[in-house]
This record gives sequence, C-alpha cells and structure tokens, in this order.
Amino acid sequence: MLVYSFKRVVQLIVTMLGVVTLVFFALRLIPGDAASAMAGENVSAAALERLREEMGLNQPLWLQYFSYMKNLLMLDFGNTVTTNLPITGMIMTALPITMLIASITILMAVCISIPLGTLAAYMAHKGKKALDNMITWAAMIVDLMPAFWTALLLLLILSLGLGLFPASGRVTLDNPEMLMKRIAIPIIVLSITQVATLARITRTAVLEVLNEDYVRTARSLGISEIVVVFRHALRNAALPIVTVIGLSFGNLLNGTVIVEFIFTIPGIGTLLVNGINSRDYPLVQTLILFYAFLFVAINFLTDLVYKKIDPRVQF
Amino acid sequence: METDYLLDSDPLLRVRDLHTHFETESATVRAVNGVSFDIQRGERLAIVGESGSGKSAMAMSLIQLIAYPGRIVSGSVQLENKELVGMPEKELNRLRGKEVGTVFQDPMSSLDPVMRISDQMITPIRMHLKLGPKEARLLAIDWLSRVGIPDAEKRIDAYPFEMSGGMRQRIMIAMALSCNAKLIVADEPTTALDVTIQAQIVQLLKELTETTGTAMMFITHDLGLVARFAQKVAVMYAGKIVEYGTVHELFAHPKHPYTQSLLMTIPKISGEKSGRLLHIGGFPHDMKNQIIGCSYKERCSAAASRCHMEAPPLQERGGTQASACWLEHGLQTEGLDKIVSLDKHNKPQTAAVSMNYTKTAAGEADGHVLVIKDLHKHFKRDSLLPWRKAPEIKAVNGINITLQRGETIGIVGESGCGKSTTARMLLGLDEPTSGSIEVSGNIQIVFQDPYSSFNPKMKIGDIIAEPLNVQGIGTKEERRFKVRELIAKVGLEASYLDRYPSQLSGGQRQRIGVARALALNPSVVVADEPTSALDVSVRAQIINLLCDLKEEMGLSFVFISHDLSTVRYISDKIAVMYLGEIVEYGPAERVFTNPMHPYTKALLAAVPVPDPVIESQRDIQLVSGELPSPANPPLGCAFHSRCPLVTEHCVSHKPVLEDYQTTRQVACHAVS
Amino acid sequence: MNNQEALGTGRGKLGPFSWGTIRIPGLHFLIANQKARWALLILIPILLLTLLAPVLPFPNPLVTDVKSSMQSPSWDHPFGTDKLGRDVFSRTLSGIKVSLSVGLSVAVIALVFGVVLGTIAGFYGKMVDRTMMSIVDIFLAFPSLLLAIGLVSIMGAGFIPVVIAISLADVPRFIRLQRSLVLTLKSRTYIDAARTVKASQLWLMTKHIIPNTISSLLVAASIAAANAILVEASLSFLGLGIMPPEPSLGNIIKEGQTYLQIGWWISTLPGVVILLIAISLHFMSDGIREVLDPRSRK
Amino acid sequence: TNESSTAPSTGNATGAAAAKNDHKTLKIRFYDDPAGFDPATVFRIENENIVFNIFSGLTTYDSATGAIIPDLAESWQTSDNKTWTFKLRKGVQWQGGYGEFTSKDVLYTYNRNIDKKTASPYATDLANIESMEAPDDYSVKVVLKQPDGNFLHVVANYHQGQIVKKEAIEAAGAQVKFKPVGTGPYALESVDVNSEIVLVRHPQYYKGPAPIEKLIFSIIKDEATSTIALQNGEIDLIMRANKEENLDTLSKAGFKMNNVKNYANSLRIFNMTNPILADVRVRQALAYAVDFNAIAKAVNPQLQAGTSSILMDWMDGYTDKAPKYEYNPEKAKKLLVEAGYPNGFKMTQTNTSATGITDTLQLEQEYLKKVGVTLEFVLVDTPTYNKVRNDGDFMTAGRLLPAVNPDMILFSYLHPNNKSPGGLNGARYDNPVLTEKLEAARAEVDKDKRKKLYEEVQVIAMTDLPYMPTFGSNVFWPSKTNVDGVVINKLAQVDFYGVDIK
Ligand SMILES: Nc1ncnc2c1ncn2[C@@H]1O[C@H](COP(=O)(O)OP(=O)(O)OP(=O)(O)O)[C@@H](O)[C@H]1O
Ligand SMILES: Nc1ncnc2c1ncn2[C@@H]1O[C@H](COP(=O)(O)OP(=O)(O)OP(=O)(O)O)[C@@H](O)[C@H]1O
Ligand SMILES: [Mg+2]
Ligand SMILES: [Mg+2]
Repeated sequence: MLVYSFKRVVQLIVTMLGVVTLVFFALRLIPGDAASAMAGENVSAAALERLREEMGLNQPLWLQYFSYMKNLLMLDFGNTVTTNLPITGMIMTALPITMLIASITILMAVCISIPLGTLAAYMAHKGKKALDNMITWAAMIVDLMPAFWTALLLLLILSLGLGLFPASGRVTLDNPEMLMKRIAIPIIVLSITQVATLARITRTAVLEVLNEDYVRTARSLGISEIVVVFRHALRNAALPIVTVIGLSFGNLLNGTVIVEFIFTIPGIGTLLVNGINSRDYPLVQTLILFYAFLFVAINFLTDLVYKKIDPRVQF
Repeated sequence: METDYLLDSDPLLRVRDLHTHFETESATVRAVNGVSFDIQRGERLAIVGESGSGKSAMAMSLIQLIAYPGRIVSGSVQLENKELVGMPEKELNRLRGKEVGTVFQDPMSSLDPVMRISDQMITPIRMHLKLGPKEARLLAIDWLSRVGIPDAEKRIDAYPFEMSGGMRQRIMIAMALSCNAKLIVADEPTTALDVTIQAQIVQLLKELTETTGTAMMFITHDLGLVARFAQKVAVMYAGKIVEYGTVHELFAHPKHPYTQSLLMTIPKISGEKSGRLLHIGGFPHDMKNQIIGCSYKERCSAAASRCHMEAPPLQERGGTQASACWLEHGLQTEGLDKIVSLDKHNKPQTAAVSMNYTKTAAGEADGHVLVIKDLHKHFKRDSLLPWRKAPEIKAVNGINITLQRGETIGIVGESGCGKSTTARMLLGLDEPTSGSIEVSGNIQIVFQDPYSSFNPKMKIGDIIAEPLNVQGIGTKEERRFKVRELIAKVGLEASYLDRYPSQLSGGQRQRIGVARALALNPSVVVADEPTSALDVSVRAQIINLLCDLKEEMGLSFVFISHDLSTVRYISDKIAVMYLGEIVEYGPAERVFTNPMHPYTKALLAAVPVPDPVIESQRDIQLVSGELPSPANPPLGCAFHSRCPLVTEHCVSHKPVLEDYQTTRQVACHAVS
Repeated sequence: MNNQEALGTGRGKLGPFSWGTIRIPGLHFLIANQKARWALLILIPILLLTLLAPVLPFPNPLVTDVKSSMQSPSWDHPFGTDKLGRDVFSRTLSGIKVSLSVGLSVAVIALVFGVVLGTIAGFYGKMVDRTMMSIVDIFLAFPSLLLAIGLVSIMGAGFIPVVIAISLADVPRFIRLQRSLVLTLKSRTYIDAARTVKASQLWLMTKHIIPNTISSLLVAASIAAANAILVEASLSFLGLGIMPPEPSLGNIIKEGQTYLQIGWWISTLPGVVILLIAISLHFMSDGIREVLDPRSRK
Repeated sequence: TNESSTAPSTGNATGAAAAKNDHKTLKIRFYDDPAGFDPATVFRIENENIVFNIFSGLTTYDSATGAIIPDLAESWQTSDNKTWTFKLRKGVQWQGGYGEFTSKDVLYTYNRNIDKKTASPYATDLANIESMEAPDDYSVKVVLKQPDGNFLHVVANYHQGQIVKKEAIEAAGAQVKFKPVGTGPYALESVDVNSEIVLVRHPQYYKGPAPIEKLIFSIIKDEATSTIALQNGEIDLIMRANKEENLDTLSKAGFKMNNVKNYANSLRIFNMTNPILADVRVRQALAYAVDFNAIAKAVNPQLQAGTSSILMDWMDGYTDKAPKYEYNPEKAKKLLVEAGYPNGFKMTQTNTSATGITDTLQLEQEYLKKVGVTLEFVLVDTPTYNKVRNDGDFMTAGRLLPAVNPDMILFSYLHPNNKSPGGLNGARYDNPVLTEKLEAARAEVDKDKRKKLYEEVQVIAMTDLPYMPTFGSNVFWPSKTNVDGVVINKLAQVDFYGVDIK
C-alpha cells in the first residue's frame, strides 16, 4: 500500500508536470493572445502593444514559463487576465456545480443501467433473446443521438411544452431548488448517453461472468438465481464496470461543455470555453491542471474501489 | 434401451435413457445419447471416456444444471424415486447442495474469487440445514478440519486466492459434503492438482464416502485413479455408456473394443518395459452427426457390416459387467496378443526417412551433449522503494546434469519445483542467475500445450518453417523440401501444411510441435510435459513418436513430466527435483524399482497404478502437508516438513547430493 | 465513449481461432456472420447511394433555391429542404461521404499509431513502457475539446484539423489497448517458441504479436469510426467541425437543430442516417468480435 | 459661427413616475460574458450597453434620432472646431456617495484614458487633444491639435467619453473592471461572471430615479434557449435576438418586437495590395455581381437589408449621390473581361469560425460563382480573426461599422495614416484627392461646407470602392408586451432610463 501510494504520487506529479508544460506551450502556439482577444474589434496596433506589455505577454516564453512554474509551486494560480479575478475563486464556484452534475449523472446512470444491463445479460444467458435485444437496441440508439440535439429537444418538450423546468435562471449553490431545476435537463441529457454505455458494459461483463465456473458452483449448492446473479455475478462483473465508470467521469467533464453552453450553467466547462475564447492563458492552464488532477484522482479512486471489490488486487 | 444389467430395484439414483443436446447456431450437438445407469447408496462409480464423449454434460444433466444452449431432451433422472427432470427450479434448489453435492474440476476457478470462504460455505448450510449463523459457521469449520484444512477456524475467513490449489479443492469437497449430501458428483476433481496432492484428495474422498455412506459419481481420465478409487466403472463413448461393470471385472477382462484399446495405451509403471504403446487411431466421433450403427465402428479394427447398420445395445457379459458391442469379447476374440495386429491404424512406420542428420562433432569426445553445472535461477521482484528488499524466489537452486548422446533424462517433481525454469534456461529463454550450461550442437523444445505454442494465425507449413526462416537457412525451395520431410517424419501427410493449428487434433498438433523442434537438426530436445495436455488415447502416439526419433536420429532428450509411468517408459536416467534441487538421480529402472529418497518414495506411492488388484493390495503411504514455498524455503532439508523419516538433524542441516551405489545419487541424511 | 468499451472488453480475447474460412481481403468471413451481414446490408446501399449520387438524378446538394425553402419531406425532396431550399437528401448523401471519411481516417490513424506505439511500449516494457505510458496519460488527462479548439485555431477549421483533433483523443486509448494486448501475448508460449530459434524482436512483433492483436484493434477501430462521426457533429455544434457549405452529417444536424421548432426534418432525418451508420458499424464490430471469438465457433 | 445648445426640458417627467418608489424588476437576456465595465477598457457591445447605463458623457445620443444631445454638459461652444468650452450641469451626484460631479472629474477621466498605464485602446481617440483646463468646477476647456468638427462624438457617453471618478477608481484598485461608479441612471449591484449582472437604479440620478428598481441581466448564450426562456416568461426582454427563425417564433407568439432599423452597415474590405483587387474594375465587378438585397430577403428578411453606402442614411453627412451598384451580372462579367479575368479568379475571404460560413455567405459564394469568381473561406477563431483583421492579413474580410461618428468612419477607413497594420484601413486605400477633402472637412467649421466635403468624399470612395457595403443591420430586442419604452439607439444600445414595465 505504501509502495503503491508512493508510485501514485510520483505518477501524479509526472502527469501534472507534463500537462502543465504541454498546455503552456500548446496555448502559446495558438495565434492570437489575451491582448488581442481583449482589445476587441477596432483597436490600433499601438494600443495592442501597450496592452500586451501590461499583461507581460511580450516577455520571452521561457521567462513566462518559469515565473508561471514558480507561482504554481507556491500554489498561486494568479488572476484571470481578462477580468483580473482570482482564478481559484472562480474555479471553486464553478467546480461544485459541474461536479454535482457529473455525480448525479453517474449516480443515475448507475442506478438505471446496472439493473438493466444485468437483466439483459441474464436473459441472454438463459437464451431468452427478445428482452436482451430490446435493451441492447434501445441503449445503442440513445447512445448515438448527438447531445446538442437531444438537449434542445428535451428543452422544447420539458421546458416549453410541459413547463417542468426553467430554461434559464441563476445557478448557485445557495439556491438548491433553482439549482436542481436548472440542472435537471442537462443531467437527463448526459445520463442518457451514460446509461447506454454503462448498460452495454454491464451486460457484457455480467454475461461473461455468468459463464464462469464459480457461478455454476453456486448454482450446484442450491443458491437461488437472484442471489447468484446479484451476489456472485454482479460483484465479479463489477471490475470492468468500475473502470468504465471511472473513465466516464473523466469524459463527463468534457461532455458537460456542450450542455453547460446550451443551458448556460456556470460550471467549469463554461469557464474553459470562455477562457479559451478570450485567450486567458492562466485560467485555461489552471483549469486543465484541475482536469488532469481530477483525472488522476479518479483513476486512483477507481483503483481503491477495485481493491475493495476484488481482494486479489494487490498494490 | 435394454437395461437388464441394472439389477437393484431401489437405487439411490436411477438414470434412464437420458438425452442431452446443445442447440448451437450451426447444429445440434448430441452430447448425451441415451444413458442409463443406477447408483446404489454408498457406491462409488467412475465414469471414464474420451474427451468430449459427454461425461460432463451427463453429470450436469443429473442435477439439472445444464446451461443454455444445452437442454435435456428426454429421459428420466430419479433421486430416491423423485423425478428431477422437469422439477421446478425452486424444488431443485432444495435438492442441490443438500441431497446432491458437486465437486468440479478446476478448484482455481470454481470458487468465487471475491468472496470469503465463510460466505460461500455458510449460506448453503444455513439454507439447507436451517441453522443459525453461529451453528452454521461451526459446522463449516468442522467440515474444513475434516477435509484437512489446518487452522480451519482462521482460514475460513480467507479468500480463495489465499489458498493453494489443493486446499481449494478440499474446500470444494467440504462444501459438497457439508449438508450431508447423499450423492456427490465429482467432475475430474483432481486433474488440476499435483500428484501427491491428487492422491491425498482421492484418499480423502474415499474415506469420507466410506464414513458417511455417501454415494459418489466420479469422472476422470486417469485409469490409475479409477483402479484405486472406484467400485463400479462406466465407460462412455460418443454420448453413450459402452461398457459398465465392477472395477475388477473391467480391468481384468474388458469387453468393449474401446475399453480394451484404452487399457492398452497406458505404459505400465511396474513390470518390464513393454514394446511400443498401443494407440487408438482415427478421430473421435463428431457429436454433431447422427450416429448410425455403432459409434466406435470407424476406429474399431473388428468392425463388421452389422456395426454399420445397427447400434449395439448395452448387454450383460456376466457378473455385473455389460458391454455395447456386437462381439461378445470385443477385439479379444483371438487372445490379447492379437490386438496389436488387429488395430488397423497402428501400422509401424515404414516411410523411409532420408534426412541427413550427421552427428555433430563438437564436444563429442566424452560423448556429452549437455552439461549443466551448478545451475541457479533466482527470480527477483522489482521493488519500487529503494530501501525495501525485493523478495526472491529460488526457482532453481544448484543443479548438475550431464547427458550423453542418444540418452534421455527424465526430470520429475511436483508443480513449481523448477522443472520448467530449468528447461527455459536450457533453451536460453531465461538467463541463469549462476552456473553454466554447455550444449554441443543445437537444443530445441517441445512444449507442454502444443496449441498454445503455435501462433494461431500461422499455417502449419509456416510454423514448421519458422526456425529455418528466422535463421535464413537454405533457399526457399530447400526450406519447402525440408518442411515436407519433417512433416513426413512425424507421420503426417503434406496436405496438413496448409491448415491452421485449430484444424488439427491434439495429437496431430503435438506432432507438429515435434517437427518444428527437429527443423534445426538439434542434438538435444527438451520436452516439457509434452503429453500432459493430451487426451489419454493420443498420449501414446506422441510417446511412440519420441521413442522412434530417439532410436532413429540418436537424439538426446530432456523429458519433463509429472507422469511417472511415462517418464519411466521413455527415460534412461531420472532426476527427481524438489524445491529447485535434485534430490535423487540415477538410472530410471533402478530409481523406480528401488527409490531411496523419501520424496521419491512418496511420489511413486502417489501415482496410482491402473490395476485394481495392485491398488487394493498396495499399502499407500502418502505424504501429508503442503508444499513449502520456493520464496521461503525451509532451512535444512527442503523436504523435512513432509518427510516421514524426519530427524532434528534434517531440520537444521541441508543434505547434499551424494553418490549412492555407484550409479546413483541421493540427497538424504537417512540414506547415506 | 465507446473506445473504453473496446478497452474493457477487448482484453484477453485472443484465444485460438480459425482462419480457415477467412480470405482477406474479401468479406467472406463477415458474410458468414449474422450481425456483420446486417451491417453490410445497411452500409452497402448507403455507400452505393453516396458514391453514385453525382450520377443519379438527385438535386445538387450545394445549389440553393430560396423559393422552395423549408419544404417538408415529399417525393421530390424525401428529406425536405432547408432554409436555402437545398435538398436535404442530397446534402445528407454528400454529408455521409465527408462524415465517413472522417470516421475512417480517424480509425486508420488510431489503428496505425496505436499498433506501432502500443506494441513498442508493451513489448519493450520497463523504461520505454513507463515513459510512453506517462505521455499517454498526459494526453488522456487533457480535455479533448481543448485539443480540438487549439488545433482549429492553428490550422483553421476543416477536414484535416477535425480528423487530427479526434485522432489525438483516440490514439492514446488505442496505444493503451494495444499495449495491454501485447502484455498478455508477450508471455504466450509461441513467442517463446520463436525465441528458442533466435527470432529477432522485429520478427516477433511483426509475425507473432501484431497479427494476433489486430483483430481486437479492428473491433475497437470500427467503434472509433462510428464515434468519430458523432464527435464531428459535436465539434460542428461548437463551430469547430467541417465547415458549410460542404455538408457533413454533423453540420447538417447542427444547422437544422435551430429549426427544430419549425422544420423538424432538417436535423432529424440526417440524424437517423447517422444512427443507421453508427449502428451498422457497431454491428460490424460485434460481427468481427464474434467471428474472432473462439467461443462462438467450434 | 457659434454652435450652442441648451439642455432640453426632459425635466423630471419620468422621474415623477418613479417617485412612487415601487420595486419593479426587469429580467433581460444577456448573451455575452461580462468582461468588465471600466469605460477605459470596456469592449463588446453587450458590456458597452451596461456601461452606457452606469456612466454619462458630456454629451450623449438621442435614442430615437441618433443626434448629439447634452448630458453632463448643459452647453458648449466653439468657434474654430479647435477650442471647445463645455458648461457642466450642476448638482449631478455620483453613485455610491462619491459626492458631486465637477470639472475635475472630466479632466481626470481624459487624462486617465490618455495615460499609457491605463492601456486604454481608446486613447487614440483623445490623441488630438492638445491641452485641457478647468477654469472652475463647472466648466471645461479643451484645445485640440487639429480642428475637429465631430469632437462632440469624442466626448459622448461612449468609451473614452464616459466620465469616471478618481476616488472610486483608486478605491477599486485591481478590481476596477468590476467596480464601476458613474453618474448614470443605474449602478452596478453585483456581477456573477458566469451567470448574471444586476443593476440597481441610482436614486440621485440628475433626471430623477429610473422607473425600474432592478435590472437583472441573465446570461443565456444559446439563442434557442433564450427564445424558450422568453416564451416561458422567465425573462422579460431579449438583448439582441440574432436568429431569424427565433424572431419568427417570437413574433408569431405575439411578443413585442422592439427594433431599430439600419443601425450599422457591414463592409467587405478589399485588400488593395492584392494584385487582383488592386484593379478598380475588379472591385466594381464584385459589387455588381452580388445581389445583397436578395440575399437578405431570402435569409434574414428581418435582420438585414442590402445597402449601398458607407454611411448610414441617418448620419450627418450622408449622401445618396454616391454611385450605387445595382445587381448586374452582365456588367460584372464585362468589367472582369476588361480587367483581364475572362475566366474569373479565386478569391479568399477570412471569417470567424464563431459564426462559421453562414447561409448568407454561401449565397454570396453562389452569386460570385455565376460570374466566374470562386470564393473560398478561411475560417479562424475569434481572437485570431481580430488579429488577422487588425494586421490586414487577408484578401477580403468583413467589418461591421460600429461608430455613430461619420467622421470616425471615413477617417479611419479611408485615410492613408490609418492603413493596416496599425489602423482600420484594411484596404490600404490611399487617394490623395480624397485625403485632402477629408482633412479639409475636419477643419471646416461651417456645417454645410463640411457636409458638402463629406459628400464628395463618399462619391470618390464609392467610385474607387476600396470597401463594398453589403448589408445594413437591424437589431431586435423582443420583449413581453408589458415592457415599455425599449428604444434602441444607433449604437444598438438601450437607455434603460426610458424603459418601464406596465
Ligand atoms: N455449451 C456447449 N455448447 C455446445 N456444445 C457443447 C457445449 N458444452 C459441451 N458441448 C459439446 O458436448 C459434447 C460433450 O461435452 P462434455 O463437456 O460433456 O465432454 P466431456 O466428456 O466432459 O469431455 P472432457 O473430458 O474434455 O471434459 C462435446 O462434443 C462438446 O463439444
Ligand atoms: N518469471 C517468474 N517470476 C517469478 N517467479 C517465477 C517465474 N517463473 C517461475 N517462477 C517460480 O519459480 C518456481 C518454479 O517454477 P517452474 O515453472 O519451473 O515449475 P515447474 O516445476 O515447471 O512446475 P509445473 O509442474 O507446474 O510446470 C515456481 O514457484 C514459480 O512460481
Ligand atoms: Mg468434462
Ligand atoms: Mg512447468
């Protein structure tokens, strides 16, 4: 465990350093900088140059890199260029919202897809293909609908048509009721895809496990089907499922960008797109650092869950 | 179906005309084709038969556990006169585990890897015996101790992966017996285990059934085990029972041609080395096809026209014996000797082989082709933390072997004692930690599992040619010619060159494995358990082939195996390994007839002899205890933890391999 | 994403299988499989229509006719017309061509890089592996959207940046997949067998390892192709995809999306086409999987 | 001649209504990110609209006509367009208790904007100032380097003209962008950069408190979502609805379609350093080749109309005597043949990927194809686009003319001193005749003569055609029917002082 943690910390540091460096230089390869993004349409070159100087954008790249790294080591992420607000504060207000969306999405997806996938697998195992095919097909079809399209469709139906949820309104953590109403449709949109993916994985994994010898052993001891499926099969199938849930979480952070845009949810997806559009390098760098950190952290968490489920996993 | 041979009117289990099919997309596999038999209370019935003959399918059908796409088509299975076929699942669950216990082949995969033993054991006990959690746990612990799990109270909360294979199989047995089952169905319960452990398990099962009065149905390929263990035997072929009788009847005078051939394919562990082994030619019946007439007719040298028209019923042959053959005595009409010549597929190899295997000159002076000196291999695990010491496994711990041209050395020993590691070092696949290996000429290998040793995407022709291609020997034409020669040498037709490995039978695959090993004109061939992955009936073919090559080409062999009878049959010298070291070394005959090291003795005792008469007279001294781990070998003699002759001296002092009676060497304080 | 699925389920499925019925480059082996047959049954007509569209009497997908704008589906315009009066059916057909090219290009790029780099990492192990996997992790930890935006900024929107952007997200996954397969193959006995005759590492990789992983990767690649078509649609939504007037299924749907209230057909019908293509690619992958899975054939 | 004006008697008519002190709230859809409300650096029209309501200038624009009217200055005087004297309004109170507005504030503001440290992109607009002084608290005298007849635009309630308070700026420190303090009708209450901006009325506004207490600008980026939000009644007013199909939906549903017609023109810039475009016949041919009016009718009948002039028709100095290029493909072909391109040529146009290749552009492409010109689009993202356009790095590109100051437009686009890179003259147009007239117009004190000169400038410009006018844009702010007084000025902004909920 100690060795393992040590290894993970090393891995974390290496990945983060890599990400930081990559982002730093990749961003600067992109033409246009914060100054030109800020200056707007009708600005003279002289004014732009002044702005650039003000923002420290005309220093040599390596100097910029080192001063950035130095600040980073002191956990000083600085202020945004465009609005000059502290980045940490901005992320800290945006992050909980995105995390909330992602977590509820995953939770919903898990609650729906695992029973569904298990059922499909069980039916397939018993040779009753009809229900299995139905679930598999439905999963495939919803999985293939573009999120931005489903989002608008749901908005038209659930918000405009049925008046269930508002299409706009301030999203803050202080107002849980509004918050939940506003993130409801995004969550539905996102979970649709997640449910589809997870249900398919669950089906495959459970089906594979149902053919294992120990399932036969359990049956030979007179253990009822329900117990066989849920206690033995599902638990053993959990490993690939957990992996996919972990990865989905990472992908979700990406996937929220589109729904956050459509529904104007002030999460980190919105921050990221705004940051990129305004060439707000410090903001984008910090956000990506966060993404990377989350990615590695979730991987780590997945491993812990792995260990919890499967005692054979050794660190 | 005639059932006259079934006498008792009130058996424990009554199976009548059972048919089980697998309805796959492409065809219907008729796995069980009308099986009828009875098992009496407390009786031990062994089921033997070729791989794929429907043994497992039949066993699973008995407890209605046949899984999709399998289906019991017709027939009846009665347990104490209750019909099981068509019984609702709920009622069946009340019977499974309680009345009928099951032990499966692979103990590694048959226990749920993510659940504690306690969870897996206690649930059925509570359910079937209606006990409270505490009582159930106590009962489970009791059973674990009865099957010989040391420290059962603690071990019950372990996970399966924390147990050795033998312990897991014991746990399976404890689970099967824990609800006082009246019948145990065991499907190859020991095949995956070491010889000594295997013997322990069989002994245990035998004792338990004797004390509890539980009946048992036991599926195995090992005729030795049958001889040691069973009271009755049923021989299956192509989904049917072709012969049935008491174990003594069957071994003494088998009546069905298949049984007769089967008994002839096994080398005898005792007595003289007989000549070539018999083997059954032809292919097993494809269960997808409907059988017209006798299912064995294609492989039977005595098949007559009647055999092609009518299926012979299982008929009484005196005593309890019954056989499904139109001939009263099968192949044995003209006395046993005749069988050899009657087997129509067993012609001697006459193909003149014109290959030029000139004797290599190098190192020939003393006639040694292989000299191994003080060979060590220690595996180290990487440790990420620099201050941590890496654990070390001493897989091979100082062995010396010399091999003469044309000589075969057999290396025996239990699983994990370092046999394969030695082989890998000989081939240069692993670097020795220390010590030296000198080979004059070329060394090649025949692997245990021929199938996994072939790239499934390559054609046979390319597989045999690979060594030549890699080394760039000869022109393309020459190589093609050589490949044809090689395949002829191992007794296959050139048309096989265009096939893929999956399109060959096990025996054919291993022949290809041998052909590939010969491609570079080796002087030494290492055969690492070349037959243990093969069905009994094809094992003989390969052994014969190796013997032929040895004679013909003057090859030297390093033959590694658990299977002592085979080793004895093929080897000139024997090295017995234990925990990375050689404990006994000498001429094969001498070692087998007069083993000196206690471990050799135990090993020989563990190997069952396929003769019920000998088995019933043998005083079997099995070693007890588990194998120590090579990562943590005991101080002193490695065998002391299991040795019946252990003294205090053995615990603290390590015996060295010393000469014994000029030709032999033994490492034991008790011997010298 | 579906690549994960491939990662999750592709493991260890490289047991024995017979090439007896396979004659690459034909499709024999796929026709033998029911799912693959279905896939081909959908894909081949779509492909034929797409390829033959220029010679068939369909309206030009680029020619506008504002007089017949926003017509609902009819015999003349099976998929209706859009705001500029262009025939949505013809646009969809040429969109398929573009979208499929994106899908296939991504699949090929991911396959080639995945196989080469994954094999090297898995085969050489140790430092090589550790270094390469760290780099792969860095790329995985990078939000793929940012990659896309960055690329489009540097290269301008268009086919090539879209393909590169999607590939950059897929390649690391393929490397990981290939690596994990190589790791299980590396200890196969037949590799040892080749080693005993002193086969070079290049020989081992090209003759033994890659031929045995390629089938799993093909499965993953066909899913990646379907996925790429969808990702291109999302990129189009953010203004980063294939640019109109050149139609891609993605930008047709994106443009049509805003008319969902007054002209449902513009986005819905091409959406159904994406669905069909993606489903048949999934079927294809299932088919390949089944054909190659030893357990499904005897 | 003296130019002078007195304060119109807007008086406290509206203020009286507000005196009821009710608590009305108006919810407005805001479609951009709040990027800061410091007049020195504010940019993008949505932010400018907020700033417009918080601050005041010496002058401002009449919402309906676009004419210059007094704001913080009650009156002004000049004799030569060089020395300007402003009389300031008395008793104007700063928001947030910063006291009374005086001439010191004006000087501070202009100096701050000119100061390099402020890095204001609008410093150049004040570059013409030679000196400033404040003889007393209520008068300001500005002396210019060059005469400028349009100086009142420079001091209007827009960018550099918006007056700030020294103490407030210093108190805000680094947060100056989000702590605006002005003298306008509304003050900033709070900003949540990702979701909303709240303005609250300034109770001591010199015209009296505004009728609505609170303005909540709610950020909704997606057009379709904002349409649904209005339909759902979640918001009262959409700031700039930009999609034709949404306008259709809303007007069908009976919403009030507040709008201003033809507030700004779009231009196609021809980079005349390009050898093909250097030929005036080619440029004219391109203008004849495309029927922008038809395109507008087909694609955006409500949002756009074809146009044929650089200046908007409501501007001072607009003339309709300049040449117009009616759609005439034959003539276009003929001109191309004359110019030596009988088979046409390939032309690239740089655009932002944010809007992508719109339907409009696709139709333009088709029109050009008919005369043999192949139009290809180069798409780059917005910051890059800005950079490319400022550097003049394109063959053709587009511009939306934002200013209300006709002199600004003509000077920055046509004067050789403003050539790109560095100026807005992306065509690199340089016609000495025109330049001379342009400079003369600036210095001209006589209104009619000036107007005449401007007319001549437009005639020359439209003959040489460095820039091709394409569309005039309309702006829509759809609202609920009970929202009153949404008058969109020529800067596409709404003065919320006039807005009320019935
Ligand atoms: N799930 C299945 N689907 C299709 N055919 C099957 C299935 N299981 C077994 N069979 C076929 O049924 C026949 C009998 O199989 P079974 O497992 O009973 O043989 P066996 O005698 O136990 O062989 P072994 O000694 O190798 O265990 C074989 O031909 C096998 O191929
Ligand atoms: N690569 C390795 N790393 C660490 N330990 C190893 C390695 N290979 C083998 N061992 C260990 O070395 C010991 C000897 O293994 P080896 O395979 O030689 O046994 P064996 O006698 O061939 O057994 P079997 O009869 O099961 O084939 C075992 O304990 C094994 O676990
Ligand atoms: Mg079996
Ligand atoms: Mg071995």
